[in-house]
Amino acid sequence: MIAAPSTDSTPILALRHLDKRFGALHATRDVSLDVREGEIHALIGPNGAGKSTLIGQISGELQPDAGSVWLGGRDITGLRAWERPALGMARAFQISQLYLEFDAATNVALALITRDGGARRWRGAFNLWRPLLRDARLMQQAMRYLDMAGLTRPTVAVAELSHGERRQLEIAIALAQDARLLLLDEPMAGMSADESARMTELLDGLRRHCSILLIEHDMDAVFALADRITVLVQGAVLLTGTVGEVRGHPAVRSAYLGDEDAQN
Amino acid sequence: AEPVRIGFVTTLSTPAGYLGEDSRDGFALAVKEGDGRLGGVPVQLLVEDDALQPARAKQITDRMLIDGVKVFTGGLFSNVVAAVAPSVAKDALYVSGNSGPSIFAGARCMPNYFATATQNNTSHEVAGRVANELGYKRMVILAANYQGGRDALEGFKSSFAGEVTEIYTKLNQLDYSVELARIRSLSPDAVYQFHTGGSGINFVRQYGSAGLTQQIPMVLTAYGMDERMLDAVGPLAIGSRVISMWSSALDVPASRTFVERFQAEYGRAPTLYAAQAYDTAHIIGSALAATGGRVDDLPALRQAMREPSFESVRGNFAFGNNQHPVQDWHLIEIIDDGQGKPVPRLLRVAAAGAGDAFAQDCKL
Amino acid sequence: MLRIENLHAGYGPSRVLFGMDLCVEAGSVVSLIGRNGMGKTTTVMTIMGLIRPTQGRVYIGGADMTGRAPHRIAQAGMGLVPEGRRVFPSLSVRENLLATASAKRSHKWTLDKVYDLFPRLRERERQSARTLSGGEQQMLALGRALMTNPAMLILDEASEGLAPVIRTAIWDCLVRLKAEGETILVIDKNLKEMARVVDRHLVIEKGRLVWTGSPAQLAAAPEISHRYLGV
Amino acid sequence: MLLVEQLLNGLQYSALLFLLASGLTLIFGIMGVVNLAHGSFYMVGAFAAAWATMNTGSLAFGALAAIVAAAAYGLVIERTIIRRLYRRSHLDQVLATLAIVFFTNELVTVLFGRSPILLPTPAWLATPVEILPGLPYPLGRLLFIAIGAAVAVFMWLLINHTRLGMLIRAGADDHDMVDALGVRIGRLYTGVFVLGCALCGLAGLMTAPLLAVETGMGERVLISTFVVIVVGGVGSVRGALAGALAVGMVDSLGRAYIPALMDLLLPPSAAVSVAGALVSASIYIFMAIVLLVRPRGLLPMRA
Amino acid sequence: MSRRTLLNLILVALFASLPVLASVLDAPHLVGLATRFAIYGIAAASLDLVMGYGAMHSFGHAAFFGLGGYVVGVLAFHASMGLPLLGWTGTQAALLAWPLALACCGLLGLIVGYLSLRTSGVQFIMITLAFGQMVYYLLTSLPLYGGDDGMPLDQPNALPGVDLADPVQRYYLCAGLLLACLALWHRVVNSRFGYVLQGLRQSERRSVSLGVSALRYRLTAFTLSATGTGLAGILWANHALFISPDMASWHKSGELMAMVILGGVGTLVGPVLGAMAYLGLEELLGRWTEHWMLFFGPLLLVVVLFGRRGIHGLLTGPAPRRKVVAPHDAPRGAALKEVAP
Ligand SMILES: Nc1ncnc2c1ncn2[C@@H]1O[C@H](COP(=O)(O)OP(=O)(O)OP(=O)(O)O)[C@@H](O)[C@H]1O
Ligand SMILES: Nc1ncnc2c1ncn2[C@@H]1O[C@H](COP(=O)(O)OP(=O)(O)OP(=O)(O)O)[C@@H](O)[C@H]1O
Ligand SMILES: [Mg+2]
Ligand SMILES: [Mg+2]
Repeated sequence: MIAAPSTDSTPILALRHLDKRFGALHATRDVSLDVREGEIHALIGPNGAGKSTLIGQISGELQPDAGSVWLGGRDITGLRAWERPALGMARAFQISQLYLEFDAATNVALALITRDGGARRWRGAFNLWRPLLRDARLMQQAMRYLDMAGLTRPTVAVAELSHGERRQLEIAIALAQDARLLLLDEPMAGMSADESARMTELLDGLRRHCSILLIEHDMDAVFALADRITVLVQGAVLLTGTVGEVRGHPAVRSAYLGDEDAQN
Repeated sequence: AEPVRIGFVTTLSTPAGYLGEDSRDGFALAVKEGDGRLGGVPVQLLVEDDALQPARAKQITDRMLIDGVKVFTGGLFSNVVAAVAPSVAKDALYVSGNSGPSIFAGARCMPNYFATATQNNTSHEVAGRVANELGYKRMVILAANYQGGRDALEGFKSSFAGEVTEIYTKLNQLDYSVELARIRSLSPDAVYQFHTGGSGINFVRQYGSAGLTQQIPMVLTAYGMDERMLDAVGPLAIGSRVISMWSSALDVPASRTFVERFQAEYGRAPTLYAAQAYDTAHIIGSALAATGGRVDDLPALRQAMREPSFESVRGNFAFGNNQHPVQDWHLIEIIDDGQGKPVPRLLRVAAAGAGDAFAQDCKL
Repeated sequence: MLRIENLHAGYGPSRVLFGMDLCVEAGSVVSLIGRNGMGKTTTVMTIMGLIRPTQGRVYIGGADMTGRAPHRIAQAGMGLVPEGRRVFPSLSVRENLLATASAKRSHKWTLDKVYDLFPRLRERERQSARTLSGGEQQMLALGRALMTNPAMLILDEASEGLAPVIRTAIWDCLVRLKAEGETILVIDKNLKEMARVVDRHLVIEKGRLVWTGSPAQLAAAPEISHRYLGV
Repeated sequence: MLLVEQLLNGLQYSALLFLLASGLTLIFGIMGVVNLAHGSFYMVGAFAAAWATMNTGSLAFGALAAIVAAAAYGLVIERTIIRRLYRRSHLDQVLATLAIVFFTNELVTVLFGRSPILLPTPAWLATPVEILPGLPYPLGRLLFIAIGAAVAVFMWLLINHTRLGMLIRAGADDHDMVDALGVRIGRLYTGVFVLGCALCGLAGLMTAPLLAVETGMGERVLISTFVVIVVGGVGSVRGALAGALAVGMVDSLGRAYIPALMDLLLPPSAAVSVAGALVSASIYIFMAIVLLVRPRGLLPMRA
Repeated sequence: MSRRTLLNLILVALFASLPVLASVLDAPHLVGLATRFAIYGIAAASLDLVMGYGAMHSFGHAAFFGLGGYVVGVLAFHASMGLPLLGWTGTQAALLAWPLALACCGLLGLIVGYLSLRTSGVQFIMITLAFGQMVYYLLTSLPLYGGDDGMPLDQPNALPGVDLADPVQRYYLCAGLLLACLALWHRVVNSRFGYVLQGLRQSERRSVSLGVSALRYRLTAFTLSATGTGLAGILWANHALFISPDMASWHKSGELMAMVILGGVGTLVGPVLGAMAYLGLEELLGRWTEHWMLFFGPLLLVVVLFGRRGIHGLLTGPAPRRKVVAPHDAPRGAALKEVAP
């Protein structure tokens, strides 16, 4: 079998030879990559390259056909999706997954009480007696994360929030899980220019607290934030390198960037 | 004087509704003839629908009990009667006008409980004997697999001498081709089957359209082939043999007048259920007459009930010690009336003065 | 082509548009820009008849279409690429494109033309839209709208989640459409890229139109973009 | 020989189930309306057939009446009630259609009385044909199987190979978007619903010679029809067909063999009642097993 | 004071004063009717716990109703007949029989729930129906206990301090338990657990990514609900003094479901109103005309079509925060569309 990745500077997240097929389609081909402690690692690639599929396998929503996923030096390939957040990974979805009938604050509050999977049983989420909403401390905490993400209307039902506002909430929830590893699938998508700018600052600030695996098509953001970039094409890693290396790489330009960065 | 209220809780909705309708009308007819009186005592009918739900039936009767109703009847199906009778019979009179579940016929028989139609097993025991007399040696017997159905086949076997193959069908089964195929392959001397209402219609129709009627004669009881079912089955029913204690073909004055009046009143031929209810009304009537309508005096009322004096549409009628009927049973054949419409024809008396086997266990 | 006057609309109790005005001349490309939650999508939904306005009028090609059923408005030539994709998950890519395709009008767009624009979709032809990647869904939504061969396209954040190359392809495509005389209303956050295509920007703030002018004018007026777009 | 006939019987019961299920596949499986009133349209069809045949003496008229009546009633119901339910939760649909069941049953009772009524059927339907040497089989039942098959093919083509089919499915996914893309989905749905009801009418007609025409005949078949669809896989015609076959066979074989088995295993006293329970529960047990192994049914719409 | 609280107060007052009313109006049978309101209220509210808050639309809840009744009934039967049941001669004592019955229902709920929760949506409805039917047919195959016909009980259980044979005392017991049930369920759905449960209903994917194990929460709720429904069954057996398989038939399940929807899914109090309306109408119309269904149906329709959230919705007006179908989220086709609490 695959040996545990070398532990001198254990990467927070390590993928080893991941492989995933959907019928005829080979969506992930022998992907290996490391996300180091405190780094922002961008994952870019054409549409349908397999980025979300990769996230899916990291978060356990999809089972890889081969290969392994390591979190903080522990092999979590076999764990089920709901067991993984407890080990310190949080995720923001590309297509918002929110509790539409609750207001933003409640959405975040749920993320707070289920930290480490609500494992602390009766003090945590699995408590049939303790009311959720009449918990001032909890709610204040929730508010903090909301305005971190820049959402100004905490008490409006999510169903009534605009697309962009939902994207912000999506981030707020991920932050509230206060995980060691954030999996962000296109956090900027649907945010207006100024919001994207704020988000860029926010993520920049998070560096110290946690590591981030960032999928984003907004190159300004990516180039501004990423310590390293991995380019995925047709399910396989094209290259992993610094901003400079990736920018200059002809294959990347043709396959992905087009003349985009020529403009700025 | 304040009319005697009679709680008539029967099944009016659901597919079985037509049974309730007929017994209600049969009973009402009797009341009508005595213009509002039974046995000279003014009565008031409180008709309600139990939707064939024991619980519902019980709710309604309990309500009526609280309101002080003393005489109850109308319950058609044994599960309904089983639910209602015990609580009613504590301090009121329950007259079961159609079914006679075995629990109340034997050791657990109750003083204030009467069955005026028959004890459930009797008709099937009679059918068994008839089958013997008709000289059948090998028979296939079928019934839906529920309490009533199982009792039916037990009853039949208890008196049938030949060998039988039992086939149980599903309650409310739709398609009988599997059973029919089995029957054809066994090719017995005759078939005995007990399916009521819709299932009965389905069975006979499919039996007929599978062309079995000509090859293998069918024996059944009137409960499996009442007049309505006859209409709904049509020509396919012709040739089957029916056991019943009453039929429109019966040559009894009371019966003939009853049939005419019913026909005139409601514009349709009465079923066995109407006839039973009609008799029940008269039995209650005779008791009311004897007690002058003082229904609060239960013991007296009950005594009067035990020896009813009335013109039964079934000819001779009496109660056994367990307050279930002792009466004649008839063998009827379904024949073509000339226009291809099936009509009953009386063949002969199948059993004279037949009571039921449970009577001996009853200490009344 | 499209004109709305003093439009008031919202969702049940919550009001969103307060007298929104907007006008798109035939053959022009106009953008609707503003911060999150200012009412861009609501405007679009109201134009399409998916939300009933409480006040105001919607004219399409001169005809008053206020409060008409969505399909009438679509038949009047409006082609919508909705926010958040909203492809039909249980249909295959091909079916998504064909189901609502319209043979009416010049019939410029065909399956093949769309496939040429997005080769991805051809590869995924038989796959159910549910399992498409975000970007692929976005392409599908665009292709679906094109297949109705509309006289006017409405794109609500149509470039969201698309790789730069594809985005460029789409903008090129819009340029081409414009050249062919198509009318387009586009909602997008990416001013830089839009500048290539649009004739006029319309800036919306709290359900009202607050500024309008050419990209050049907008570039020349930083205080505007700062005030209403926060950049 | 008996086996062959039994298989044919199983097949024919399956055909019956499929006829009943076909309409529901459209309305429930594809349009996504939990329509408990489905049986009612079936009942309306049967009664109409019986009534017309009685009064005109021609089965042809009866057939026409069955389909027209069911469709017409469907049209009325859709216009007045169902169309308000497409966007509602399944639960609202359950209660509303349940109400329709109550109402329709009682209405039929008031119109036709409570007694089951006769649908006179021409003798030729019962004439046995020799499908195999020494195995006569009533023509009617063969016809039945044939029509079942025909309907299956028709439905399959309609749903999977026509633009109409696509639109119906799209409408179930996102009503508004279909509308906003220029298709008058409302009218389309009315049409489909009515078609579904017409199929019920057909089923009512086909079954009338074999089954009692009585109030409440709808509910008797309703549940098994839903079982068929769910076992087969909601929303696919192939599923409905597979479901019908599977359920039909399980039921038939269950009735044929479970009692014998029980006699071997249990004391006679218990055997009969236990067998009875098992036979009756067989299709439910089967459904449970299927769903446990394949939560979305045998042949779900799309993997 | 909001219309909600007002409504609740009125209800409590009504239930409290009913026997008095009955005697004033000289309509003693009202007490019986009200007892049924209370009993079915308990069942309906318990069902709402899973339907309204967990989107688990169980079509087999009658099974628990039936089981509850049968356990106490069978124990009583053996006690009175004096024939031992697995070496134990049954019991009439409520304090013994009821907890046992509740335990049985809870256990059955645990098993049925565990198996059924592999599915969701329509499939969940049908698989619960399947298990319900299995229980039903099991009960019909017990000749000793009357098979299909069921059996009468000769007296209610013995409960210290309360004479269950006395209608009024029995009524107050049921009403009290109903109140207790409502209070408990209310507490539960507003607890942290309750919100996670509701969250699961709105977006399972999000919940899982928060580290929530869907099964654990749903199963817990299902088991609670089953136990509550079982309690109703127990009370019913003691009220009607009669148990029969059709306590567990799918018609009964449907009836319970109808009550919940009629009253207002996800409102707890609503289902109680639903039960009252359903039974009340049935009784009223039933006495008025034998064609009562002809009017019952349309009445139900009116409530569904014009009340957004059942009777409760009609009475309390639009809920504080109503769900608006956002242009952003397309309604799911085959999957059950959820109803907001
Ligand atoms: N369940 C599935 N069945 C079949 N194909 C799938 C499935 N899920 C994803 N795919 C295909 O796998 C490929 C990778 O999808 P994925 O969502 O990972 O792309 P992506 O890199 O996230 O693209 P985007 O940037 O557009 O989100 C796509 O072509 C998609 O169509
Ligand atoms: N379904 C809804 N119900 C109630 N209010 C809503 C709904 N959808 C949007 N809103 C509200 O309407 C306002 C405008 O929303 P809209 O989606 O039009 O904004 P937008 O300009 O499109 O923002 P974005 O750029 O984020 O898409 C927002 O404040 C939002 O809260
Ligand atoms: Mg993606
Ligand atoms: Mg928007």
